[in-house]
Parts: sequence; structure tokens; C-alpha cells
Amino acid sequence: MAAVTKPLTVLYFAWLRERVGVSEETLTPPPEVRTVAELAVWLAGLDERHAAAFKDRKTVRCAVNQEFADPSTVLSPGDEVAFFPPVTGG
Amino acid sequence: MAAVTKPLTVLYFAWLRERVGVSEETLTPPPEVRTVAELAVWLAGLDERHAAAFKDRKTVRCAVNQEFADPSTVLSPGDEVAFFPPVTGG
Amino acid sequence: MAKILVQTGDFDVGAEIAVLTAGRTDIGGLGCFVGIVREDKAHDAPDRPIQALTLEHYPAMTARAIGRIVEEAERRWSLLGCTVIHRVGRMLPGENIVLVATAAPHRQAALDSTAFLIDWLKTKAPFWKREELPDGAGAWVEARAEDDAAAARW
Amino acid sequence: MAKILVQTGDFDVGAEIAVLTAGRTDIGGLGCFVGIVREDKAHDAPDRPIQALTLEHYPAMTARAIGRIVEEAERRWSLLGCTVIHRVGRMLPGENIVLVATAAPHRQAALDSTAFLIDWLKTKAPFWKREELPDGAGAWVEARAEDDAAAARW
Repeated sequence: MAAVTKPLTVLYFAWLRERVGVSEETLTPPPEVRTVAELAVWLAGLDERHAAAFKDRKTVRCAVNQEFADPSTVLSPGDEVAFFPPVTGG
Repeated sequence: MAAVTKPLTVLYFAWLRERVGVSEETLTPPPEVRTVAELAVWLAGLDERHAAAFKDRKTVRCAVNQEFADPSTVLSPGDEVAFFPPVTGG
Repeated sequence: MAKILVQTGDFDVGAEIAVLTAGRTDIGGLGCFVGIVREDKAHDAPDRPIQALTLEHYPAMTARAIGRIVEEAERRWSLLGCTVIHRVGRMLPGENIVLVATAAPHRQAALDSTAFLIDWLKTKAPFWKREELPDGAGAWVEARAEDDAAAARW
Repeated sequence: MAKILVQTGDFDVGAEIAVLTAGRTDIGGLGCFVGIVREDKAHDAPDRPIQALTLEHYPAMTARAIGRIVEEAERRWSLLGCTVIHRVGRMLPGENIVLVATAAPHRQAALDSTAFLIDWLKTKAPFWKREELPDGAGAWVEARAEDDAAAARW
């Protein structure tokens, strides 16, 4: 696979949003970040705030382009990736 | 048990009422009629209308004094006995 | 605590739900079921739509029988309110027949008790439905084995 | 055919049910569930009642996610109408959070689809609840294993 850079829109909800301190950011991870799981690891290494948000990795869920997604989902340039805790609506 | 005569109020609902032709009657069955089942047999022998009502015996249900009852329920003087098909409300 | 009505007139679903929940902050879920007269084909005359449904009941027994069913629901679930309204008499297609509504701290109790109440009402309360056909003829609705099966689940 | 709304304002349960059934004669049963803010003890502070609940959601995704859930219900049951209204924002104890209502020819489809929709809404739509405590502190509600279990039954 071509190692293209990927400008992504990353969204955070609920306590992930509170910990990161922003609800949305545009980021271009390095080419070796191919999946949602790899993106989470990379984000966690950015700074203390991101580290805090992704500390409890097994309670973090995600969506890619407004669809629930697995950690193994491969990302494409321009994707909207959202991270959030398990949903509690209804 | 004392063989007392039993003046009973007998009610009919739905197609039993239509077949008997009345919704309520007061009857005094002979002393050997002790249970709901025996009452039904005795009623069925009264005339053609009652015979028609009790022809399909296994689809006839009953209540004694406004409580659902079994055919084996023993009757007392003054009881209100109702016969009807399986209920279809709701 | 439960509200049980057997009446010929219609009921207002929204108003009944409002009464159940008014001024309360302990309710987490409210379940509701409304049975409606369906313009169905008659059971014994599939080519003829029914014109009306007539609900006969056993007046001296009906409210008591419904009361027993509601008591059983209150034994099984923590209910904060319960309303059962069953109409009798003649009703046209599209009209309401029966309302069941329950309020509970949690949703599962509200959903389960609503389903329980309507299942038991169908098999343990003294009502009988008669379908009215276009030519003025009528046919009593027969009890369905699946209704007994639904009631027996509980 | 389904009506799906995500809104900050309240809804009128009676009016929504009236819209679902208006002018129809093919509906036999209508099921409805209303989720309400319960003045509960906070999850992590059992001595303090919650003051309010705030519902956050993922605006670009919410209506689509609910639409998928409704489509799944329509695949499983013969529905003649379906309304889902979910509020977002800040709500006080006693206020409505969510309405699910379905209309079907038969009662079992109405009851089952109503239960299905609320179970799936709780586990498959992007909403997050935050409890507001008396001192202004807040706590995000944690997902409950029993909600996942309820959703997994279907």
C-alpha cells in the first residue's frame, strides 16, 4: 500500500472530549498509521491530554464516517473518525 | 351431604346467550346436581335451546360468583353461575 | 393505585399517560399499548370486511377480573402507576378498544408489565368480541391458541 | 414512512400517537415507550440526587444511526407506522427523554418492535448521558452490561 499522509477529522464525545479539551481537530498522522487502533495509539502519544483520553483503551469506541467501526478498520484520507465511550442513550 | 335444593342464578354470555335465548334465569336443579359439570348436563336436558348452547361442551367455560371456576366446582344455594365461550377481549 | 375503567366511550391516550406521570420524578419508563379495531376480514368470511365489533362483557365480574390481573402485575414488577381502560359495546374500525399503560422506575418493568397485562386481559378477563358483517350477520370471534400461549409465557 | 426526530424540545406523546393512527383502519395494536428522567441517586454518589441530565450526541451520525435501527425493526416486523423522538441537551427530573411508538396489524409485532427499538437505541445510537449533581459536578453515565444483554436478545 502507498504510504500516503492522511489528513483526518477527529471528533471526541463525552469524557473523551472533556479530557482532550476539544471536540474536533484536523490531524495528519504519519504514514504508518493505517487503522483506527493505530490512530488511537498515535493520538495517545501526542500529549498528556490525549494520553488521558485514551488511557482506558477498552472503554473507547469509534465510528468512521458516521458508522460504528472496529479498531482494525483501515483509514482513508479525509475520513471523519470519532472516539467516544460506550453509548448511553434511550 | 344434605340433599338440599339449590335456587341458582344462571347467566349466559356471547353465543351461549344467543342459543339459550335469555341472558339470565333463576333455576332450582334437583338435589343430585352438585357441581358445575352436573349443572351443565342438567341444563342441556331442559329443552332444545339449552341443548344447543351446551352441545359443544369443551368450548364452554364457567364462573361461579364472578370467579372463573372448574367443572368440578361444588355449587351452593344462591350461587351465581355463568356459562360462556373462551374469552376474546383485549 | 391502579386505575381500572370499563366504559362504552373512547379514551384519550395522551391524557391518561399525562395523569400517570404528572408531578412525578421517580418514573424512568412508561410502557403503553393501545388495541384498535382493525378493518379485517371476518374470521368465517374472508371475502367480507367487518363493519363493526361489539364487545360483550360480564359486568359484575369484569372490573374484579381486571383488578386481579393488575394485582398480579404489581406483584411481579415494581410499578409506580398502572392504567387499564377497556371499552365495551359497538366500535367501528379505527376506534380504540383497550388501553394498557404502566409506569416504573426502569424500562424493562414498564415494557414487560405492559405486555403481560394485555396478554392476560386477552385470556383472563370476561370479554367477548362479535364481528358485524356487511349484511347484518355476525360472528363471534373464536379464542386463539396463540393468545393462550402468549398468556402462558408469563 | 418512519418519523425520526432528534430535538432539544419536548414532545407530545398523545399527539404523536394520534398522528400514527389518524384515518387508518388497518392497525390492530399500537405499542409505545417513553423514557423519562428519573430523580435518581448519581451513579458515583449515592447520597446525592441528580439535578439534571444532559444528553450529548453525534449530530452528523444520530439520525442515520436511528434510521438503521428503525429499518431493522421494519425488516423484522410488519409495521404500519413508527415514530422515534430522542431529545438532546439538558433535561430535569420528570421530563421526557425518548419516545418510541409503533403501529402494527397485530399486538405482538407492536409490543416486540417497541421493546426492540428502545433496547437498540440504548446500545446502538450515539448518545451519552451526563448526570448533573447538586454541587455543579457531573458524572458521565456508564454503559450497563444489562443494556447490552437486552439488545443482544434480539
